[in-house]
Amino acid sequence: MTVFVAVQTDDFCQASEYDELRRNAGCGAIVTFCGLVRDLQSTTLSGMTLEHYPGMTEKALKDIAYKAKSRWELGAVHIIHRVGYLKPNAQIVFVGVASAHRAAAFSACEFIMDYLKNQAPFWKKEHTTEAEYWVASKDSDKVALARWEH
Amino acid sequence: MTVFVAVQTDDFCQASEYDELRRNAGCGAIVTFCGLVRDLQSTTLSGMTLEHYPGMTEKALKDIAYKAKSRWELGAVHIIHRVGYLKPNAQIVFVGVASAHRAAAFSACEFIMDYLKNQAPFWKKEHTTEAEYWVASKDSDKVALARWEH
Amino acid sequence: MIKVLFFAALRERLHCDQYTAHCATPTTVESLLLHLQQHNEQWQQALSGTELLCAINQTMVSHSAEVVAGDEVAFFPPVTGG
Amino acid sequence: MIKVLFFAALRERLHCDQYTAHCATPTTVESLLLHLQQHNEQWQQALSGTELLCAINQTMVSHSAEVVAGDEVAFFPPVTGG
Repeated sequence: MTVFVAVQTDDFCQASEYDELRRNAGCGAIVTFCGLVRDLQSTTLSGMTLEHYPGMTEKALKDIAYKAKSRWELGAVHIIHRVGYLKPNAQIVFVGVASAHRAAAFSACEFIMDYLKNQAPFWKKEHTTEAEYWVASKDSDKVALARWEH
Repeated sequence: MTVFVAVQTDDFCQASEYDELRRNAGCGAIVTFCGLVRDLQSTTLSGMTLEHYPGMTEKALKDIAYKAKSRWELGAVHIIHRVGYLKPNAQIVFVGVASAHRAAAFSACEFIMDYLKNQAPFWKKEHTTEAEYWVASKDSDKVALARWEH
Repeated sequence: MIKVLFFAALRERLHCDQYTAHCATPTTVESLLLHLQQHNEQWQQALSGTELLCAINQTMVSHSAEVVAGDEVAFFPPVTGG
Repeated sequence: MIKVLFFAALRERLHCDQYTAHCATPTTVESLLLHLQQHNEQWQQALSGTELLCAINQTMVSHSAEVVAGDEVAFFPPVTGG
């Protein structure tokens, strides 16, 4: 299985990742997830800073990819996560999975996002016109992770 | 919610669909599925013909999109299905979902594919170097659909 | 008058895309199938499969559904798109 | 000698990115935390939260994990990436 992991300040190109994933022979199902910076709580979000633990983030993302590989038959997994300052509408994260089976591709992609949300050392600080604050972790992310632990 | 449905002989551009889905304000999660022509059973697949029931296919895909909308909070759903003669590695189907919530985007995208596989009037005929045959429906697709019926 | 459509493997077995049925209406999908089966032995066999799906006016229905004059009724094997 | 790293909200509360702890080894994450809490009252408070996560040499561990000399030990709040 091909595993590609990147942690970067630069934007990524969803189309290039998809084109790479398409090249995996025998994989007729490709599922992608993209997360974007959105203003959900206020109407004043001016941006977001993504802090991370350099070195550990890459390691954590690779671990998660191989954990998915051990559960499903996968041809390729790509994970890209951006760090640094991001404006509203910017892309934050890409997860793409290629598999011979649609159910495996869907499950693995969601599994990777659920693990990433709970175990990869990234932290978001939101900036509004009035203040800046660290985003609180969500119980719903813990619940999402717990579904896979059986 | 934006619903876009197309049944066409022409290829589609995954990147354009993704860019459209990104434009939905408030939707920070985008999940896409692409299905490709693959040679899974033999090594002699020369191509595939997708037959459909014109008129009903568009209607069925729209029905499925609105069914997903009634279950999850979604910003946009795009479904494109190709018909006619397709070569190995060609794109067959695209399903893209934009939502404020990652779990909703994943569930809705998989739900749409499971319904499409069971209820949209498309039929595949595979062409190998020796013969041509209609693809048999899979029990696993019925099982996948049954999961949602509660 | 009922417009009847056939698709995919069924269309090939019957050597027919479209057929106009002149049977008494209202009727049911089941009765319409029995009517069509009388056409010849090949139709009799091809149209008696348990896996045959049916749509009336482009909406999937069960074989007990009612068919009225002017309806478009389609028969086809289990779908395999996606 | 243990290299200790702090991230995100914890880093800001401690006004410290990185700290070199000179405590007896081998030790445990729990004991290391007690050692660090002695630094001052602010550290005492910030490092006694129950939600504090820990990684040794870039792998997540529980607070009962062993720490040996030369380890890189990181403390941070629950992660919020993705």
